Amino acid sequence: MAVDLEERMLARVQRENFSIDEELERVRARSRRIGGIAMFLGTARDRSKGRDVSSMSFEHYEGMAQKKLQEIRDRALHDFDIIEALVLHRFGPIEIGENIVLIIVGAEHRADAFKACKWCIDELKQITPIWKMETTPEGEVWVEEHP
Amino acid sequence: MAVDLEERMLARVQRENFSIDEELERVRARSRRIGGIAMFLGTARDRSKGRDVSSMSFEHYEGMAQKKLQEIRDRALHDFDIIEALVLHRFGPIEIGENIVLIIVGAEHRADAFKACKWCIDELKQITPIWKMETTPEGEVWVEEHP
Amino acid sequence: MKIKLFGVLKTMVPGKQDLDMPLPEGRRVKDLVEVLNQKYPPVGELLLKKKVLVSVNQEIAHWDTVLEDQDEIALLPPFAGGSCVYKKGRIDAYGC
Amino acid sequence: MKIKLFGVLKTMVPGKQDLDMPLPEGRRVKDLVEVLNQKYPPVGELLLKKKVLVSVNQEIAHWDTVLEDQDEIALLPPFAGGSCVYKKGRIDAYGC
Repeated sequence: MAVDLEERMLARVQRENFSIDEELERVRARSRRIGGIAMFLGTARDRSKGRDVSSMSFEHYEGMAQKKLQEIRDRALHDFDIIEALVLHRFGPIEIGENIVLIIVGAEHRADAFKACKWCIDELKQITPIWKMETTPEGEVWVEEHP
Repeated sequence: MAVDLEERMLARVQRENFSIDEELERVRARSRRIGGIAMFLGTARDRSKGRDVSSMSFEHYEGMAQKKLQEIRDRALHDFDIIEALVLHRFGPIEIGENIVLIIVGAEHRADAFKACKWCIDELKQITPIWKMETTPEGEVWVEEHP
Repeated sequence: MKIKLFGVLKTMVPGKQDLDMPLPEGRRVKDLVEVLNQKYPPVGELLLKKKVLVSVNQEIAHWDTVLEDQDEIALLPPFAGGSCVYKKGRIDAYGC
Repeated sequence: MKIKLFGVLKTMVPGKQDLDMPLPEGRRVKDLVEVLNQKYPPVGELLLKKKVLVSVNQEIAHWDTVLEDQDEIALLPPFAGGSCVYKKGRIDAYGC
């Protein structure tokens, strides 16, 4: 199945930080019928399971990670009454406060946008092969979030 | 009750368009403990109740509108397990595709952020004295959205 | 007293601007509504049908809210968001 | 065949890098797990406890999935997000 370049930008991993305004523009550019956009942005917290965290790093399974993000976008577009969706996760070292993951869902009406956005991030956390290493006072630890 | 300048920026109306990245920065700057940020952005659709819409304009009740937005932010901060919230609505003429309203909610965990964000926009639509005039092929009409 | 008009209401009065009138006898919201209904029947009809609410000092008022000369009065047609105040009776406006 | 390791797993094998080994006799995932359990007991234990899953060609595999020489194999510890595959049994990995 051929996936064009713009579609590939709508479900991707990348090392660099991203601008929410720029990512939003990709979604909005797809239709003037969009009236409600729900977004989720995951950021790097300075505490995790009661420990201080000074920095973190994400490792991903190249290929499978992208495939899972694409699957999530495809299923969201199919299962919800929405117009466009974007799913983006960073990898590599990330400083406290920085962006980690972004979901953007555009729909005609807000209820659908919210439902799909929440589903995307829940699904992403469950099925995407990405691992997090936190640097804490006790050293580097590979951690799993509370689901 | 004195409200400092930064707090006033977190619940406001304005004529100008806004950057989501800049508004996000106001919320993130308040705490490094934020791990999940849910956002809602309302944009101007080119269709409404089966009619084409070529542009729109919002009128607000100066003073009462700001008061209601401040109330919404205060109640969200009080009633949900969140860290910060921003509530922003534009007034004046707005072109199709442009931003109208923005809610940003930062929390430690995403479920709380989503709940509060959805509550804020639902509440805003219900209690904020703002009116919308759409320009359609049949002329200018004051409209009320589906709730 | 000044009465602010918003949205569609401004198109419904001569001059298309805010109203200025003396404090009505009885000094309650219901007395103001009666005066408005006599002078501007289309506006009065919306008020009586509760399609338009009265706010006093930036809070939704009731039929029996007492008015003072310095109060900030406004007539509020349904908000852009599809206001529950009209649809769900959440705010007990006019005892409804 | 190459076996990719992720997250904490790389710290659990000598050389801290991906593994390379012949296709196991029997050619099924369970045969691979048995070989891994002999050569790298800490990794084997996580596999047997289903804390670590095996993927074949980028899909989660089952005990009985048949392996080919050209398959892309990976061992996947729990994902950062708190993967349901381990917690809610949503993916029927290893027949669990």
